Amino acid sequence: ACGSGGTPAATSANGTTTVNLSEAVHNLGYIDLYVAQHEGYFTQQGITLNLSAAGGDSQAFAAVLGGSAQFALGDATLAEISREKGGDGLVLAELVSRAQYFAVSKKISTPFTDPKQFAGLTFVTSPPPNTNHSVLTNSIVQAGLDPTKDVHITTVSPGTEIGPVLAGQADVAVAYEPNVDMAVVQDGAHVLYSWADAIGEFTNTGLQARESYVRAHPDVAQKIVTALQMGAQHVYQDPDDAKAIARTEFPNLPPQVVDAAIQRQIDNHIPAESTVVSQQGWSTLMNLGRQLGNCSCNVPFDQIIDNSFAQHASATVQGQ
Amino acid sequence: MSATVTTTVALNDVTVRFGDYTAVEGVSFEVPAGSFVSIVGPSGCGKSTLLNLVAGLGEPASGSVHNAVLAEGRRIGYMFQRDLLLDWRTVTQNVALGLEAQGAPRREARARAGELLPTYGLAGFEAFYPCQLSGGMRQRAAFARTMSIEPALLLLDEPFSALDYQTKLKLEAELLLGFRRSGGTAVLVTHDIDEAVAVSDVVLVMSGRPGRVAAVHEVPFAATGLAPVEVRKIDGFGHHVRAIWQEIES
Amino acid sequence: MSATVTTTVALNDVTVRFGDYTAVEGVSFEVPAGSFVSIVGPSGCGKSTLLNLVAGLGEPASGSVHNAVLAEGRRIGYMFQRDLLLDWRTVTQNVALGLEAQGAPRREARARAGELLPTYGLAGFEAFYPCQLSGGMRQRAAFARTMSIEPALLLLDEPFSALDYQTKLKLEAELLLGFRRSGGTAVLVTHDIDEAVAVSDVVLVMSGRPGRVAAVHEVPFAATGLAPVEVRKIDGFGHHVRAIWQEIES
Amino acid sequence: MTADQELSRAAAPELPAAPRPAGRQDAAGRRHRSLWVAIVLDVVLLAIGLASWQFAVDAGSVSPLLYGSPELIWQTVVRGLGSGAMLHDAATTAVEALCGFVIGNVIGAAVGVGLWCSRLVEQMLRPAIALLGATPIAALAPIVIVWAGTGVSSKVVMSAASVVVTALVLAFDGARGTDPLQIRMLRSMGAPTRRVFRLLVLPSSLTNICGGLRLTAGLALIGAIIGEFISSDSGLGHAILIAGSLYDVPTVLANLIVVGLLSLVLLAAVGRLERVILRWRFLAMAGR
Amino acid sequence: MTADQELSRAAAPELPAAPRPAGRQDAAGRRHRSLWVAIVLDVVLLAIGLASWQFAVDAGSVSPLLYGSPELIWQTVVRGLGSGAMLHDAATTAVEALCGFVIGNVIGAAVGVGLWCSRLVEQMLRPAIALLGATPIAALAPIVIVWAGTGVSSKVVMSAASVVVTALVLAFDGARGTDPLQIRMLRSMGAPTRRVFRLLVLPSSLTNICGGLRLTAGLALIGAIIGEFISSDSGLGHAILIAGSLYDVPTVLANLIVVGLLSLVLLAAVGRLERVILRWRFLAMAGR
Ligand SMILES: Nc1ncnc2c1ncn2[C@@H]1O[C@H](COP(=O)(O)OP(=O)(O)OP(=O)(O)O)[C@@H](O)[C@H]1O
Ligand SMILES: Nc1ncnc2c1ncn2[C@@H]1O[C@H](COP(=O)(O)OP(=O)(O)OP(=O)(O)O)[C@@H](O)[C@H]1O
Ligand SMILES: [Mg+2]
Ligand SMILES: [Mg+2]
Repeated sequence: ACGSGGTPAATSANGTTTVNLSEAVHNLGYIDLYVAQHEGYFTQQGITLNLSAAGGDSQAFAAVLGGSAQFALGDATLAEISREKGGDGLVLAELVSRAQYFAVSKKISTPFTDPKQFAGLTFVTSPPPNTNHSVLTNSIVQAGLDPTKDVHITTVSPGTEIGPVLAGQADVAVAYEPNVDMAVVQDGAHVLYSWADAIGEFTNTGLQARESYVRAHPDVAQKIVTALQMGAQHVYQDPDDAKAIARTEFPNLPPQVVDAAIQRQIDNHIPAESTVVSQQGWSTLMNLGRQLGNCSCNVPFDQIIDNSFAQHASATVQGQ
Repeated sequence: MSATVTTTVALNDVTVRFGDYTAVEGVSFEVPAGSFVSIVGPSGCGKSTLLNLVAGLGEPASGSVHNAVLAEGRRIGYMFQRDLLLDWRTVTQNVALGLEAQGAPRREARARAGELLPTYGLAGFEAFYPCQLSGGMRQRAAFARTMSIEPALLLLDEPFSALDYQTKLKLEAELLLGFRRSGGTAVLVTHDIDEAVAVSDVVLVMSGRPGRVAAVHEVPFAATGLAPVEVRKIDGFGHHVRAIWQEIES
Repeated sequence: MSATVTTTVALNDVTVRFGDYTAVEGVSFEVPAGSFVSIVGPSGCGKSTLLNLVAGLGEPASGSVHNAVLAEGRRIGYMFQRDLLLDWRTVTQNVALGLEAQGAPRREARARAGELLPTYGLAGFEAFYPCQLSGGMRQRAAFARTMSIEPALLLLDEPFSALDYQTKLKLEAELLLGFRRSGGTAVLVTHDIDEAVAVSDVVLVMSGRPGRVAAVHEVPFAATGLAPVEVRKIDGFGHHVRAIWQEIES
Repeated sequence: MTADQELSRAAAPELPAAPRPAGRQDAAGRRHRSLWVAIVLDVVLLAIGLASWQFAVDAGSVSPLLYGSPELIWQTVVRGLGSGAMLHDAATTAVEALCGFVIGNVIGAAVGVGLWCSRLVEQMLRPAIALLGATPIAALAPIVIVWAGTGVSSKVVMSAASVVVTALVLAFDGARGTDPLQIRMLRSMGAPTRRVFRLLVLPSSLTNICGGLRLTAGLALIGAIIGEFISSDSGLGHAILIAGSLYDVPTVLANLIVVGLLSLVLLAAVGRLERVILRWRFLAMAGR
Repeated sequence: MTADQELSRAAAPELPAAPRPAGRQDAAGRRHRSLWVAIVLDVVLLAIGLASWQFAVDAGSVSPLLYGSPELIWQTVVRGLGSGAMLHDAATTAVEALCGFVIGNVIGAAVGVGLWCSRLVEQMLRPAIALLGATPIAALAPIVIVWAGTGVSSKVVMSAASVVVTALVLAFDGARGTDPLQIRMLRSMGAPTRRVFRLLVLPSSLTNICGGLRLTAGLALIGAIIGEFISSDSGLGHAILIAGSLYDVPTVLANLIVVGLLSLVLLAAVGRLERVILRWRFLAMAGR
């Protein structure tokens, strides 16, 4: 509705294109991206990547809307919301394919087998509409419990969920990496539940852009997605290298935490193995959004998702 | 009010109130152009209040105030009872303020101020800030600032109260011989009857609570053009001073 | 310095400098207990500076200052050249400040202050704030505050400069007849030679730039116990005044 | 109103003070009239602004997705008031901010004025104060959550923390600005430090302390809202956080407007308090 | 040092001023000595604090995960300095904050002092200023990004926005506090409003404007960091954001310490500037 597709990416003299990518958080969940960066896949594609961290999903997407970034990495629901309000958000690829959340506790050590066991406990999570909040409430509702009565939910800023649990102020944190393994490795906490397992395929994080931009610069979009696809495959092919890259990317984290976290993510199929957005994963996301009232979530799959780049990428990369 | 001499300031049956408190009641007087009028009276009788009225800084509850100089937009030099020096300006800069206020270029104003300082006994203190001056020096700086603009009407509120006798005589002479000859008009508030008799044509004696005009006393000495120190030696001087004393005490 | 009369204040060859500027040089004088000393001299000669020294608010560059009252921790009443009234206190509250500063309960201090006001001609202005007072009224409030604490040593810096003659006489009488009889010692800075002669035992004449003691003049009238207004009528009064004039002019 | 007429303002009081020349009542009247003129002008300008915004949105030249629109904001407000949610949020935030405001100012003013008593302590605390003054509390989220918990008290703590440095610095400036001659006067009359403090330093700092109250009203609200960003289950900050992450600009703006209204109310209350505490000052401005 | 000795402080200057009784140089010396005492005491207290913190961590009674530990913080600092990343971050943030500080203060002071000229405009702007003063910029994150982008300029804007209201309110208070008698004096000498403003109102507001500089140094840094929280690729706020979302408390604290150091540097520079601008004031404090 407003203007063209943002600032066109600059092409420099030596033929490389400079692309601004805004990531919602700088987090182990995006290991595919960092591997692609460190392995030089973007450079191979002729892309100079400017990565900037935003303070959240909507800020990352706002950077795309405002034109200061061409691509955003974050909760793909934002693209959906923009569509519903007359915008032209588009999802090009999937980067996190599972709900990357785990129930972590200090007091309790027996794993949950059924969300019914959540009754009576105090949970810490990020505020809505963060996905860890969504999956928690969804599980509670699915289990036939009342999220306002049967459990107590405390919301804190993203990344700090384990704090109250380790400090003994709450029972269970709905946390993600590296916090999960920080708590486990450094403080002897227990992982009681994995939403990655429970939910299955889930488009947790997507690469988003404005459709107008993508139509104007399909080549750039293709290069970005290809690089990401290469990264995704490399993570699963060489987990040790992924761990090494993660350790350099997050030098301030204890190495054993980083290793454990990457291992747990790979074990749970959290980083996308293929950047193609799965129908199943997307509809799970949309169902969740609809239930929680975050969006009406009725834009048809093929209008909001453009899998052509990802499909081309996985085909070519596989062929290498 | 004669037909040939114009009136510079005229107050007519003026009353001033501050809330419930009546500071001045039913005061009338005139200041003919070119003349000096002194106001004497007990502390708190409303002298400063009257000066404020004349300067147009306040309105009477009743009665009328006429100020020809103000009406014509000509310069007034008002020296308040407080010295009102600007703390961040040196002596020279403070004296130059008057000229700067009138739009003189800063350089010229300060040069002129520098020339004036010796007259006021402030030579050597050009670069002192007000906080480094003695009480009397502050008063002299304020006086110099007031005189520097060569006003058509001068309003002086106890301009020499913090000065020793010698310095006071010197500045009185400056005031009389310089300013009066230039044809200026002045209203002077003072507690020093000798001073009032020496420098003015008319002495207005006020009584207090509320302030009223108790007597109007005409004095011949200022018109002689003699220096105030000489005037004080004239035979009739003591007579006038005593006459005013009696008016005050009655 | 006789063996029977103790010395309350003694300055010995005192020099005061402000940066490069020498304000006071080689000043020595003594104030015997129970006596009144006046300091007169041209504006800017260092009178206030000396008073500050006596009050212990500043140290000389050289020379020594002795103040027995200060050393014994007894009360000093210092009336500065500026009135230093607290803007947020009414007249009564400002006068009570002295007593409150000495630890008197607030109620008592204010009641006592209220009783004092009429003496200083401030009856009826109990609830006025300083910004609502005339210049002379402010000065009187400051004087009342200084006197209220019944100090052993009184330092007065031009306490009556903003007052008319009548009011001044009244307060001089208060000072002399009340304070002096109570055995107090005082140092008074003034520009009014008559006043100096009328109220003090010794008049210190200073010359300026840098300030030095030009002459020390003993005066007999204060010891008579007469009211200042009566003293001024005594035959020898004029003689002493003229003598001091000559010392100043020389 | 010409600039020359305007000038009388500076010499004139904020509030009509009791004793002043009767003739000046005109001036008070003029001031009062100018207030009304200002309000009317504000309303008119606001209306024009909103209308052109809405017009631009309707004409498609401004994206309501990116910037919201008056209509959408209005709908949000109506919905929020209708469901009572907005009032509840406003009440939550108001209570948090008010507590933080009071606590922060009391501590800040007390410490700030108190520092006058000891140069050593002041110099020791100076770096700590500078550090605290430059700490974005949001950055301390992980620690704050563990220390102060996630309840109302944590927002109060953060609101107070946003307020305290400004209040402290202003109070200390006020205390330090006490007329040194007046201090000497009190000392010469025999007042020990304690009494100089009570009789002189404290009251002469009040002007600055009141200035601190005015400056920190907004900061207290911001602190409470940042606190709600860190952890909350209700409050305007909570609403803003959720709307922000859903890219719901109208709701963000609607809640910010409520925050603004709260600050106006708080400022009005501070103004009233100031007139009581600094009565003499308004008299002084009214006087000659 | 007893409280009574301390008292001389209030009457004493911040800086040894030129003309004052030679005898007072003792006092200046004492002040200087007290500064050193304060620094030594600060260092000692800090060392004790850090040692007991580390001890508690080693003894297992304080969780390094939740609160960090001096050792971990130190390691982070060493690593950050070694890789140059921390210096680069600090430089980025310093530039942003400095620009915001200057811009915010210039605009705030200009508008604040300028408002003295027109009561009408002041009354019209009053609600707008209150609103701006109570707006948590973080809440406007999505809009700010769209408007100001994600580059350095957006942080400068946010830093300036955090500063401007405080600077404005203080400058306006300063202008309004101009001695009304002095204004009348200048008017009576024939100065038009414009000249009254230049010769009197502006210089007599400088004290307050300098106060504003001191108060806003921290706010400018906080604004820049909040700006980096919203979006960034470098800067101390960027580092804090990332570490915060990883629950990396030592890194958060290490970066906050650098922020604190920056604020100390900025404050020291402001102090220097203040002594130049308000030279007469320091003289006045030195004088009787
Ligand atoms: N703003 C004010 N509010 C209330 N009363 C005031 C105000 N200004 C002056 N007054 C009162 O008006 C009276 C006259 O004051 P004014 O300053 O004119 O006296 P004055 O004759 O100049 O006295 P002095 O010789 O002591 O300076 C005083 O009683 C004073 O208290
Ligand atoms: N803080 C200061 N810095 C520099 N010079 C000063 C300072 N204080 C006083 N002086 C100088 O010292 C000299 C004496 O000042 P002092 O106030 O003692 O004079 P004074 O005799 O009381 O004069 P007056 O009768 O005018 O009050 C003056 O020339 C003054 O400029
Ligand atoms: Mg007067
Ligand atoms: Mg003096």
